[in-house]
Amino acid sequence: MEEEYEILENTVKDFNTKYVDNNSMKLENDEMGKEFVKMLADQGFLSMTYQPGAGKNTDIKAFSIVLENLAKSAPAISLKTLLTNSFLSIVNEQSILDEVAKGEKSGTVTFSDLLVGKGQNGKLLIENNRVKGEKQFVLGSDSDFIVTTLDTGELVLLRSGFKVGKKHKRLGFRSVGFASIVVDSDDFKVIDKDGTRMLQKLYEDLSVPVAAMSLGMSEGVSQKALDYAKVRTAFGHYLKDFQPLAFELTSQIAEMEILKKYFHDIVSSTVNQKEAMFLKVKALALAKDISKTSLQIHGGYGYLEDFGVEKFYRDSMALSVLFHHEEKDMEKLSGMVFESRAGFV
Amino acid sequence: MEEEYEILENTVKDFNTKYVDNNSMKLENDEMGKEFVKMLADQGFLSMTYQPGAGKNTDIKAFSIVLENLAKSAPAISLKTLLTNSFLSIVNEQSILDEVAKGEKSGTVTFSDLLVGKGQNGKLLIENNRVKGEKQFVLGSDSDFIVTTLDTGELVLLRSGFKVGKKHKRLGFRSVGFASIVVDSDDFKVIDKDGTRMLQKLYEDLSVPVAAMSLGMSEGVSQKALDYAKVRTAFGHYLKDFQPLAFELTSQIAEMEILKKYFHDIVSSTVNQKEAMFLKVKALALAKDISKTSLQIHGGYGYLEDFGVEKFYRDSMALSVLFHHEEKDMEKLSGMVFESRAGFV
Amino acid sequence: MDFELSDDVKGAIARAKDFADKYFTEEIAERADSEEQFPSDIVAISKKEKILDFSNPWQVLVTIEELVRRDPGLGISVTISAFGAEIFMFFGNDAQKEKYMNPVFAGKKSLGLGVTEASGGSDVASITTEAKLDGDSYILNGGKMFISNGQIADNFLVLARTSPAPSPEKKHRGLSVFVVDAKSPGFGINKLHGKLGVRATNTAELIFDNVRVPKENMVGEEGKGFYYIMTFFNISRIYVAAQGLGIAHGALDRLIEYSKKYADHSETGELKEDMQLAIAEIATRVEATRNITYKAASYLFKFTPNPIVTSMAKFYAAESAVFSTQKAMELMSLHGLTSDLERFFRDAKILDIWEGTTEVEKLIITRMMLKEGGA
Amino acid sequence: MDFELSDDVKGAIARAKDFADKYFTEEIAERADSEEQFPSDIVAISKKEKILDFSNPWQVLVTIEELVRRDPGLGISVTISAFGAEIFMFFGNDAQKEKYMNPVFAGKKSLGLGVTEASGGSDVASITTEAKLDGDSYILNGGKMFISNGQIADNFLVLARTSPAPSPEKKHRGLSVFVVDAKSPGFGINKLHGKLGVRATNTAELIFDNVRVPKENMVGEEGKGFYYIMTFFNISRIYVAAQGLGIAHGALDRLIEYSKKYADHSETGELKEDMQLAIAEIATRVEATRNITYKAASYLFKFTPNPIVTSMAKFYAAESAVFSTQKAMELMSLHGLTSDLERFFRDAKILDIWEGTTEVEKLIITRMMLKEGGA
Repeated sequence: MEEEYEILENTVKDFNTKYVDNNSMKLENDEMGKEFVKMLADQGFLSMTYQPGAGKNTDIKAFSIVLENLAKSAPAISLKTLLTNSFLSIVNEQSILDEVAKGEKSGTVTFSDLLVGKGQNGKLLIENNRVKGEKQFVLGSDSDFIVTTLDTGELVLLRSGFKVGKKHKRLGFRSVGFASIVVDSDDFKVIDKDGTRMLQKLYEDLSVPVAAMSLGMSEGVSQKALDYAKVRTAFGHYLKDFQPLAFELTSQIAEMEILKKYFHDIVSSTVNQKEAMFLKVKALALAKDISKTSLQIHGGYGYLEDFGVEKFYRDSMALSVLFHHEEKDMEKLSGMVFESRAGFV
Repeated sequence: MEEEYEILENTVKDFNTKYVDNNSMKLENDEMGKEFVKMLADQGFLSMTYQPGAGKNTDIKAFSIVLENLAKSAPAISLKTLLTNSFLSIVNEQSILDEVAKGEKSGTVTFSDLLVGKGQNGKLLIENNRVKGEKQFVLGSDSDFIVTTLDTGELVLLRSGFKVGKKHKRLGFRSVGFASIVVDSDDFKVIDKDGTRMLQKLYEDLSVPVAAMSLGMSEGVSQKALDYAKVRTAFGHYLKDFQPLAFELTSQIAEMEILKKYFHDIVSSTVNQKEAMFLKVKALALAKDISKTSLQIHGGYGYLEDFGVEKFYRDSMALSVLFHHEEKDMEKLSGMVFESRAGFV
Repeated sequence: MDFELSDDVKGAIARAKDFADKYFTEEIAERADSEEQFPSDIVAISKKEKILDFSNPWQVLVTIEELVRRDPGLGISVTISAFGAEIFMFFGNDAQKEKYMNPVFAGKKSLGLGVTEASGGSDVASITTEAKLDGDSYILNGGKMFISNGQIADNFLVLARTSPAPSPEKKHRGLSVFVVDAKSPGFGINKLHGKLGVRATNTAELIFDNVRVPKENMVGEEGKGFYYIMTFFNISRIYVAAQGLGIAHGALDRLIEYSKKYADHSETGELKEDMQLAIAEIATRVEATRNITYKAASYLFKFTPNPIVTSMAKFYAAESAVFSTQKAMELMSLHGLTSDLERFFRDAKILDIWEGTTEVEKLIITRMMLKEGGA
Repeated sequence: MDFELSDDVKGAIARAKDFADKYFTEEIAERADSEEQFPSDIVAISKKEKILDFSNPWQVLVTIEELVRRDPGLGISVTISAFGAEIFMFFGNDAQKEKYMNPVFAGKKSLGLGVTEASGGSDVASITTEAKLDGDSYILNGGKMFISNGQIADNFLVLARTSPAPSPEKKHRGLSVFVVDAKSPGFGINKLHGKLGVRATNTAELIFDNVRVPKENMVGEEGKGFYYIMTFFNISRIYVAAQGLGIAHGALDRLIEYSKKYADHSETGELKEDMQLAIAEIATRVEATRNITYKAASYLFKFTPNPIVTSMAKFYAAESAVFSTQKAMELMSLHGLTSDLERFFRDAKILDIWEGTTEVEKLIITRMMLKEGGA
């Protein structure tokens, strides 16, 4: 890795050590709090896609390295970073951009329209110059600004005039809001008429960042398993000595190292969409598998939150649902592999 | 890929088109014949580890590209190339090296001592300056020269004085001899006293070449499946349109592309043993999986040799057994991952 | 709830074991496989010794399982001679039963079933072989592909189109089943060579070039052929499940034998745990496959077939066969590669394909479940 | 071979369904989960309504399955109140049965089992809790970890060392079982918080600080405790298998419901095939899990337990639960993430761990098989 990226990686690691690792249960299960978000912003993590004064300028490699390394310690913080940067990449109002980039306000983008069928997601329409209705499945529902699509297809920025409705279950990322929002707002702006396409593009661009998060989670949780297996004994042996545990973890770590290299190859040149989706699909699957193995290695303790393992089991599954649709994504990917429409029956 | 390697790749592809593809059933199931082996040698494929006049000089990347591309069309030819080059890399007798490199004679190395337990592999000893006994599981048993280990640990080159004994079943690579050899020879040379270690080193160095073969097989067989799925119909749709087939193949092709990139990364710098084993383990598993899927996509026709698919199913399994020992390799790899002895109970 | 086999059935298992001990030698199995030759001698003996007792379907089931467990190629060859006979049993008239089914059950004749065509296996309704009425007979034209007993059978049950499909969606109408004598003029046979596995079994392409079949050779009613074949598949799939069970169990036998003879032990003196886990996983697959196969059979043998459980048994058993042979091979290293497990590995894969591919079985399961509202 | 449940047992299923319909509302399940609170009210009602009929173990089995299928956390809470009671049944004396077992079976008291310690779950023989004879009583010192009903139970069956192990290889000797009253002086309880799943169930750490237990509270013979516990695990594992079956079936229910309400359809008007295949695969897993669980149960309930099949059932069911909930979640997208499936997914994973991890079950299977020479 080039020096600048190594420095960045070390910056994130230091941040984890200083501000996250000793407090991650609160930061992930309860709330991050304004102060913490401000710290994230001060590090520049929230503004990888837009820098106050410097404008928009995403270095996908830098962005991904930040997400990956935050996710090693606390996936929820990585997700917060992802959502904020997505918001900054799509919005164009200077004052809002500056506030959010500085961590003074928060913003999110909803992707649920791409994941569930029409009409399964609430109803949101412009009536008499007001956006009215309800939107389900808003990740980051506790944000000050929300970018979402209307039933008529426009992508809108809601500046105010909405409140949290029904809170959803929170399998993962519990400190990030996840609820429906109830909207009655005249304080909005249409970002794009063809909002679905724009959202789709943004979703596709997230393949590498989401993979980066997944890889970071895999690294974080597998390191815990490696460490635990070296000190914990059963039947007179260290856990690492038992073939079933050692082989399974080793095989998954092999997969992880291969994907990490692929990830670095991808971010080191122009991102190719097919490769990015290859990576995302495999990285999400790995994060789930390796979390499961790591939890199993921890036995009963893995099932308790104190050991910081079960969160990866929850978060990896949640991430996989929130940023990947098994059927739709595989349909698209099959189309690319077969070089013609495929896998739609 | 740099230009020289692209040229090499195209050379192999041309060779396949001209001499292999229209005759692969005979070349793989019956025998290659002296003439064909000579042609392989003329292309330089057999002497990637030793060139007459130029001596030993293995370009692992070039060697792997040759193996990969030969394996796409005919895995048996790739295996023949692998065995010959292994022989050339370990032997030091000029005249033999020259003959084998030119395809006039053939040579092989036996790895079975590393794969089965002591005493499960026949008995081979020096008595009164003669090597006597029998050795099981000799891949390339139809060779003129054989490098093998004795029960006392020496690695020896047998120049003559051996004959084929019991022929083994041939799941894959049917045109490559696989039998025991019966030895009574005074025409031999001890290459190394600590033969097992030398053999072990050679076996480890084969991780990348074996992975290259596996990847070539994956590419060859998946291309057949892609092509077939685009033209064959069932229930009024092309096979490619059905999700179960399309998604499974797509997912495996994703894995393949990721491994190919990893492979190219590895051969483009100094090979790291852990990475090489990561690659080998995953590439062998993929070759088996993707062959299975491709056969399934071909349905009943996949089960018939004429369609050139079932051979990949056999060869990928055979390769996996011949150059990989599930338990021993995973033990070693676990040791590297855990950075201490692991997975031995 | 009772998971015990009756003593009769246990007796059949013992007889099958004895028979395999005597006749399924490695030499014979190896030769049939490498030469791709149907083991006529052994099949003849099996018929003489009445190894298959058709009066008790449970005995047939466990005999298939047990013989296949010893060698899939020989086991299937011995137990497939009556393939298709149930179509006579359920849909044939007395004369047909007398003439075609009884000699098969008596071990005097062999039967074949011609459904699949070159254009596709799973899509049965799309077959194009035609039967046209001409006076007192039908004239058959077309061909069949991948037909077991193709060169062996005396008679074939053949699915052919007797009237055009009323619409593309109703292709399954207008198909009928005929008994065709293999010696009929115009009836051609091409043996298929170069199979991956089950090479002892005989597989051929059938060609009908104006084959004249007497009207009375139609089985059941005109136009109901598709239904008859689907009904039969709900029987034959259970026997295929038994094949899968036999192969999976055979792989387990061999892995356990290997583990006793050759496998590494850890410092604790026990088998290494990777090997122990593999044995447990395969054994569990075998156990689960046995239960689901027997459950599907118990429905069928009480004349209340359950197509959902049948398709589950068929695909699960096929997957078990492939999984178990592969896993065993990976662990037995060169000992597996050079022993009869090599054959099991090649043989297993056909189960994923014949009598409905694994994908088709799964679709059947879901479609039936959603229709019926539960498994 | 008979795969049918008796009418009695079918009646128990119906009763369990009714009970769950009435009391396992999403609101209650959600609250118990999020607040990590044992549902005392519902458990009390279930006892009053005698939802568990201990006179028929089949009924107990299917009741567990059915209730867990509706909600794992509530279902397990309701059905775990007699956890350990079989130890009295098989090894206790009449006085102990009268005093400790009957009130539990009558729904008046709850029981807990203290085996696992902080130093390790699977390695039972290595426990370090000690019981020292002191006059007419034993003095217990040590602690137990991950104890179900930890805060709820009136009495605990506790495994403790009564004499030193004769050698490191014979650690399983010298262990004994005691009934310990939860109100004994020196008996401490720490509730465990922050479980991934089954948060409605109560789990605690037990601490014995010079807890005095009357001599007559020893169950069975001194030094045979390890054997008693292993015997019990061969019972309890079957009930855990039923939990796994319930969870897997619950996930299937939810996926089918989703497929009807929300899922995409292809141009042919059918569910997309990826979804159809997933349903078939989960349904087959459920079917296979049910058969193997019932088979293990049928051995046990005839008093001929088969530890091999029992361990197969336990690990296979656990894997089914994890597999099915994960697969369903992946396919149900945001609808899965925000519905009760989210709880099922978290709940499932404990089954891979408690009553013997999946790895330990597999080792048991192979070791028993190699000892006995076959499954």
